[in-house]
Amino acid sequence: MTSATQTMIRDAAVGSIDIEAVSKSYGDAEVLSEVSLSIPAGSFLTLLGPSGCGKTTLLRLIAGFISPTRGRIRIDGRDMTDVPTQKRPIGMVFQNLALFPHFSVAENIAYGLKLRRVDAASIRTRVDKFIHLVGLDGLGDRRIAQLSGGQKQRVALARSLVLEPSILLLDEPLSALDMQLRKQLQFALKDIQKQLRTTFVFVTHDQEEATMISDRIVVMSNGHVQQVGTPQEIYADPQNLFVSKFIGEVNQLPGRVQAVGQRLAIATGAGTVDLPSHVARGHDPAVGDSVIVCLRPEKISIHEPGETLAPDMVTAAAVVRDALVIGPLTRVTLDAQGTRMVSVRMTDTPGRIASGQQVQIAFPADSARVFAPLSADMASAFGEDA
Amino acid sequence: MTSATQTMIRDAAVGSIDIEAVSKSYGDAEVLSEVSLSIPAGSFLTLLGPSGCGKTTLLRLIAGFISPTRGRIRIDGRDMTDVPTQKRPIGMVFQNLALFPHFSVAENIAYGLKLRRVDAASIRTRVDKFIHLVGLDGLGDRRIAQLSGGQKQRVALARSLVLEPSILLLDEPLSALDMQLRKQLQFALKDIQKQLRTTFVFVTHDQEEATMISDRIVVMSNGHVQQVGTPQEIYADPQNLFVSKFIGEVNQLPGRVQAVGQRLAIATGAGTVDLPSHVARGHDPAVGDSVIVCLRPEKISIHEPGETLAPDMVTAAAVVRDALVIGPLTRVTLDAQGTRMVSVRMTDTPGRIASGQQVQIAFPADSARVFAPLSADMASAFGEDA
Amino acid sequence: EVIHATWGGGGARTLGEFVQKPFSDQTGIETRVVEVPNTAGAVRSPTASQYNAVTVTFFEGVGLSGTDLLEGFTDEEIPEVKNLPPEVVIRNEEGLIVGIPTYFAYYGIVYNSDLASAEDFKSWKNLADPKWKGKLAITRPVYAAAYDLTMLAHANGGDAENVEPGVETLKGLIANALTTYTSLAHMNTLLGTGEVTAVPFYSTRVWHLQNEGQKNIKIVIPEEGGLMLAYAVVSPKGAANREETRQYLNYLAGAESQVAVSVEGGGIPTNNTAKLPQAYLDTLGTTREELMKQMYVPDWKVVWDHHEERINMVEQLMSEAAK
Amino acid sequence: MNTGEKPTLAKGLMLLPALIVLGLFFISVIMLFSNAFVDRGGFSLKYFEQILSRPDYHVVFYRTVLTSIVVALLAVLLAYPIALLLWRSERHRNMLLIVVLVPWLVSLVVRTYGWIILLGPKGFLNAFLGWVGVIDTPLKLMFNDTGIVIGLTHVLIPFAVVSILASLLSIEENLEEASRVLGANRLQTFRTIVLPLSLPGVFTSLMVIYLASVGAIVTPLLLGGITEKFVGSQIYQEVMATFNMSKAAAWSICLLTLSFVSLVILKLIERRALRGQE
Amino acid sequence: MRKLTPLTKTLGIVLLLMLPAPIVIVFGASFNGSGYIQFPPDSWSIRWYIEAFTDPRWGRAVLTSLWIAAIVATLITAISFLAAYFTLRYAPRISGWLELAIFSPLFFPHASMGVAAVALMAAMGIVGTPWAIILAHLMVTLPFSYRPIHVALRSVDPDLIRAAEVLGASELRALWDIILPICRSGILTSLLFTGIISFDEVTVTMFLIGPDITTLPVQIFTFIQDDASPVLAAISTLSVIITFLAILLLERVAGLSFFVQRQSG
Ligand SMILES: Nc1ncnc2c1ncn2[C@@H]1O[C@H](COP(=O)(O)OP(=O)(O)OP(=O)(O)O)[C@@H](O)[C@H]1O
Ligand SMILES: Nc1ncnc2c1ncn2[C@@H]1O[C@H](COP(=O)(O)OP(=O)(O)OP(=O)(O)O)[C@@H](O)[C@H]1O
Ligand SMILES: [Mg+2]
Ligand SMILES: [Mg+2]
Repeated sequence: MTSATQTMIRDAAVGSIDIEAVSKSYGDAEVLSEVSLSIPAGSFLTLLGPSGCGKTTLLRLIAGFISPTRGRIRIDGRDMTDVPTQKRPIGMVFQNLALFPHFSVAENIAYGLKLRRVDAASIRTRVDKFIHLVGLDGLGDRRIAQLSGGQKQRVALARSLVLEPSILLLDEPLSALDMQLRKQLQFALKDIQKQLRTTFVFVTHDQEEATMISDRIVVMSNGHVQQVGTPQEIYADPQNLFVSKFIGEVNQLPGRVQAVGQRLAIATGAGTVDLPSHVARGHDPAVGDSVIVCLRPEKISIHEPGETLAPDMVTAAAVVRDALVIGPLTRVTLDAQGTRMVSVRMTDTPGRIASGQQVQIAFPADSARVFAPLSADMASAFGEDA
Repeated sequence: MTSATQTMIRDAAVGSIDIEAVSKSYGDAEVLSEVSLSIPAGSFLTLLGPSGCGKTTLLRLIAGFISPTRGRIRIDGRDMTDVPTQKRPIGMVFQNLALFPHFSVAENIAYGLKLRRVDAASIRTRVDKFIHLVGLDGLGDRRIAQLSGGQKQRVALARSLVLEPSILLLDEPLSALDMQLRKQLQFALKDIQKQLRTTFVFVTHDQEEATMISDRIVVMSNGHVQQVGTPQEIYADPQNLFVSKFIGEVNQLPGRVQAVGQRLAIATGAGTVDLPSHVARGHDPAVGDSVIVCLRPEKISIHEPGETLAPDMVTAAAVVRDALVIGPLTRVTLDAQGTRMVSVRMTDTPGRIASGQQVQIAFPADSARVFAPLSADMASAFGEDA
Repeated sequence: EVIHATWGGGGARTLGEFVQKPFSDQTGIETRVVEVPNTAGAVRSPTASQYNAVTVTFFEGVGLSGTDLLEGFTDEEIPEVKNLPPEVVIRNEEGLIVGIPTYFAYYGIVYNSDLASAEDFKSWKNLADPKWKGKLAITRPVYAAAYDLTMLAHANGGDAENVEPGVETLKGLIANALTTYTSLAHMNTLLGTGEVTAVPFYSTRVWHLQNEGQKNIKIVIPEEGGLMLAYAVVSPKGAANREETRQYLNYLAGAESQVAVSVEGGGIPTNNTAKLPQAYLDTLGTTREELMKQMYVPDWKVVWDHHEERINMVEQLMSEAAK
Repeated sequence: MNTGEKPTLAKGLMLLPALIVLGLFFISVIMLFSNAFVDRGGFSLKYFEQILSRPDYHVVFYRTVLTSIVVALLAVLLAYPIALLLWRSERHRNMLLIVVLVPWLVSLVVRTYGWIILLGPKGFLNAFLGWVGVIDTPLKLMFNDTGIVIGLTHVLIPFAVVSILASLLSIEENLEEASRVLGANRLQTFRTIVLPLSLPGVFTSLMVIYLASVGAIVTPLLLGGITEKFVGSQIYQEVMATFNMSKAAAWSICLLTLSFVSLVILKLIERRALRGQE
Repeated sequence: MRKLTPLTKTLGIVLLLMLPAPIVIVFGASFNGSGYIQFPPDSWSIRWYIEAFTDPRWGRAVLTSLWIAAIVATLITAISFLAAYFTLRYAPRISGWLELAIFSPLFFPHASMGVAAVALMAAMGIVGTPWAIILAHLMVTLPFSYRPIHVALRSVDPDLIRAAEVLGASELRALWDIILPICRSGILTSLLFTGIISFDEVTVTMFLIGPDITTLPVQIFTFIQDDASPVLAAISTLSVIITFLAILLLERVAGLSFFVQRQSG
């Protein structure tokens, strides 16, 4: 993956997408409901959500393979309703790549240029340039069947990019690859996107991938947009329990609200916790409500019993169950009065943690989040029975 | 996943496997070379390695689908050479599960018992017990096609476990699942293994999974065993560059040895580093040798330029390129005199890191490892051209 | 048990009902008809001995007599032979009887009376008249070489030995032919629908079609005569129950069975003592004696000996006609 | 399933029944072929010489091959739209497939008889066309090459439909969409993507239909005219009417040789056309 | 995008409807009142059906054809299953050769095949017995049976049988319990397809019949040598109906997808 030539860097104002209250139904089933989304030109946006939530459907709508039941889609401000696929300024990389098996690598990449009646010499130079860009030098004459998974991936990318679309749609392009290759290509994708300033709309259901690669993430579930934001925003400040659970690991303490006001008092299995009321998200808890208190594992620190902690820390007594070293991180499983909690810390952190050890756990009160429990249809995304 | 009944906890002395100098060739191609391995009864051993390294072949040898070209395999000390598959005390969970699609959940689990002519009443109780053990209560009458991926996984597990084999072979049982479910089942597997004290031989090519789940890991490559050890040992003290790169992320500084003795002086792109000579692994570096200095990202700390550091720290000037927050960890990419380095730290760590910032990086001298470069055939596992 | 193989269709049923049943009633010997698509083929097949008696065309019977495939009987064993015209009794080289002629049909010109009249076919030579272009049909080379060529040779003054005189007329017929017909059913259809006006064809077929209500299909015996086509019954060598078979063959040679079969199937008995019922003679419109006079009986042995080369010749004639 | 598992001898018995059936087939073929070199008890190449020396026999072979080529091309041409139709009607595909399969599996004699009724000078088709007023004199549709071509093509179309459909169905899901995104319209997509990728099915059909047509018996017998002889019908005649097994065997050998040569040529064309496709 | 242009669609439909045309004609002709086959019929009658049902020869031939078809279909399916399983699991390398051998009868002119078969069966002394017909039909149907079974087996996860073995099943037991039920549709396709072929086969069969045995198509063929009454059309119509019902049954129980799966790859 080497530097793109200057000519290919586009005006950053081209390639914006506006999705305005789009719904899509198949028969009675509504698979997208009132989705509104504004994608700035040149950004890397990822659609993230469990299987069947409508990610592919949204891409297909943008590509024009299907039309919205309601709502409209604009590209660079222009209504796309009556623009057929082949006239839209988009490229697409399919999950199964959809490379033409009867063409060579170079022929695949040249196909779109040929359709545009570019002259043979220009085709040759541009194809070569993109073969080089995606790091496939020397493989132009190979048949598709003779390529490895990662190489195919790059051909699919080059085939789309050579047309210099202002928008590139990518439908889980990495899901078929194994871990090593996937990591490698994630960086490559991001590099290329930065170089070319193309708008990337990327689909995945892998949250780690989404976090690594995107400027902004759209978390979807059941045809609804759950949250839009940068990876950090979504990780640090999820707007509901679905997002919280779907992105990263989380400790969940089911509880019942005991008092509301400036602060929330919530009775949980690990004792009553007292939190500033601004930690509630997506709902206004009332006394008696069932709620879930969520804590990211890294917010939970482990201390000697009796150690004095800052006043804004919520504490509880716990017993270490298990400490698992996973590379740089150590994952400590704890038992806080019958509730299982997980804490992570750098493996190098001083202080021995042993199975069975009595400890005090603590977390900053405002690092917790309080959500309403999941509705049944969302719970199913996590394989939970409602 | 609930507690197994007492009766199922086996004598920990049953279920050991000894692989004695086993080789396996297909025609001219040797896919396993002189593999020796001793697997204690009741342990959780993971075979980890890139695609095609021979993991499945080793499992098939243990299961008896194929026979070794040379060497022998013993189970509980008994030579297995002439024992057919169906007589070996093993169970197996296949990568694609291999559930019988025309049987219900209960029928799948009962099949092995039926073959053993267990009476119907006992079959019923034992099947129920294991349905409960893997947390599938109430789903006994479901067709396989009506199950989710994770549920299928559990049926496959129960089907093997109900026969109470002393050894369970698992060939990438989780690779088809998506991240969420995969994490969940990793813990479940480990729990069950602990409860039943069955010997688990688990295959994966996902190093994170291997680290999470195993007592011991066998790293394989090209039909050879590269290293055997606990996850921590393998992460912290890899014996060669292959293992180092394959497990976790690593910064590689190619260099040339300038001096040997009590300490090693190695000239790298980021300056000459001075290391205690015990950090060399797998070879004895001589002056002039090409070597690779490896550093785990979490060993690299970032400091203000000019900050005084402990004397055993190796330091270098660098510029921050990029800082990416991935959940609890922040991944900082740095440019140390033209060499790309990656450092990770907890996202909460105080001190702002901004793109373009001049910093001083440092690592403890004895946290580095010095290896010989990879041979060509191993490099290919990482998609590198030799 | 005596098993008699014959072609499928109506003939088989007639044989069972009007020959075998009375025979069995008289002698107590069980008999059965089986149908095969190709009777001569059955005799030549390695498994012929599963049949006691097989009906073949006279011509094929003659051909078979030169092989070692047929059981021979002496004149004493088949007393009825004395009543048969000697030229239609098939004998092998040793003079043993190997084929019993049962009844005969003849080859005449069959036409659709809506499209032509008997006047049109007074002579076999009329078939070569160009006015019939595309309106006639001809049988396949294998039969055309044996029947049509021989008959046309006779009509032009030749005979079985010297067929050359018939070749020109045959060429004319070929030139006029719309198609070769491959089965009797095929030809029936072509005649019935009027796609073909006339064709050298079998008398029994016409009688049959008329019985079915196709009154417009008629046969004419041209002035040069009709070709007598007797049906012979042979007994494959090695078949079981020789004595019962002998009795059965003798019965087939007798007048009683021949009359019965003829009346049902439109044929004429070969047995000289046969007395046909008047009603049947009326439908024929002639008498047996009258017919016998019009029949041309070639030396089938000679025809058989030249068969392969004449097939080749006819094939080539047909192929040339296409150019 | 390739796993390198080694079978025991007993397991090898599973293959035995199939080998017996195949073995018997090949033995019978050898028995037949050995006839070809025998005449009146001695070794002879008489019938091969006859085939080589008689121009009318050359015509038979030539006609058989030429007609079969026409039939194969025509069948594929007519089958393609049907295959496209079935490919696109996912919901009714099975029903439509029945319409294709039933005629295919119905006895050949029955089907060919249907054509005789349909095609004759007084047949339904001519009567209908005359009634509509399209024609004055009946078209000559039967008892000539036209009849054979119609009959054989009809008999063999279902095979082409099925194998072209198989090829179409194995075209990967998104290829057409990919082509559209890259800027191709419907026609371009068909020409550059769908058509080339369905060629394997087309070639399979060409091959099988050609072979079936070259070896046909019943259709040329029933629908051909006086001179429209096929190699198959000649063999049939030698077997069924003149009992000349030696000649039939010689003709069979020539027919097989011819089929084999044609097959090789077709394979070469296919290799060129499918360059790059697996 | 997933739709055809109306022109292509119409063309496809018209061509499709031509396929059953001759059969419809035969069907119509079977109700013809007069003595020869004709369409459209000049008068209507079911007398040919009455004749078909009252003449015992037809009934006998139908029964014979049916039971021979049943035996042939069962045997050849079992034979193909074992062979396909063995090659797929243990001898994938010979699978190409085996397929070539199995498909070679397809390239052999049928007339010659009948002659070849009769020579062999005669040498074995079984001409005229059902065994000769059955054996010949096995040769004729082998490719048609092997194909769907091979396709079905190939798509079965080979680990299923290993899973059964690890659970303690012998190989035969595993085949019976697991693989057979899973390949059901391929097996049914083979059963019905070969059954239909055997039921309709005439070219080879007519050389092998004997006094005690004849099949329906041979009976039809024999019949038309001598007779052209529309009883033939009636019988043909009945055999079309039998075929149609068999296909319908197949569609119900196994689907028809096996007809449209690629041979390889
Ligand atoms: N053509 C269609 N007809 C009916 N329902 C459809 C159709 N296409 C998709 N759906 C349904 O719409 C929903 C959303 O599908 P979509 O393919 O967009 O999901 P996705 O988020 O891409 O899932 P995945 O991660 O599994 O690819 C699913 O429930 C799916 O079953
Ligand atoms: N039956 C066979 N014949 C020939 N080579 C084989 C056979 N089975 C496996 N191999 C080869 O042996 C090597 C090891 O295969 P194996 O399946 O054990 O790899 P693996 O480590 O399980 O890989 P993966 O992670 O892709 O499953 C591969 O190179 C493979 O191609
Ligand atoms: Mg999708
Ligand atoms: Mg494997």
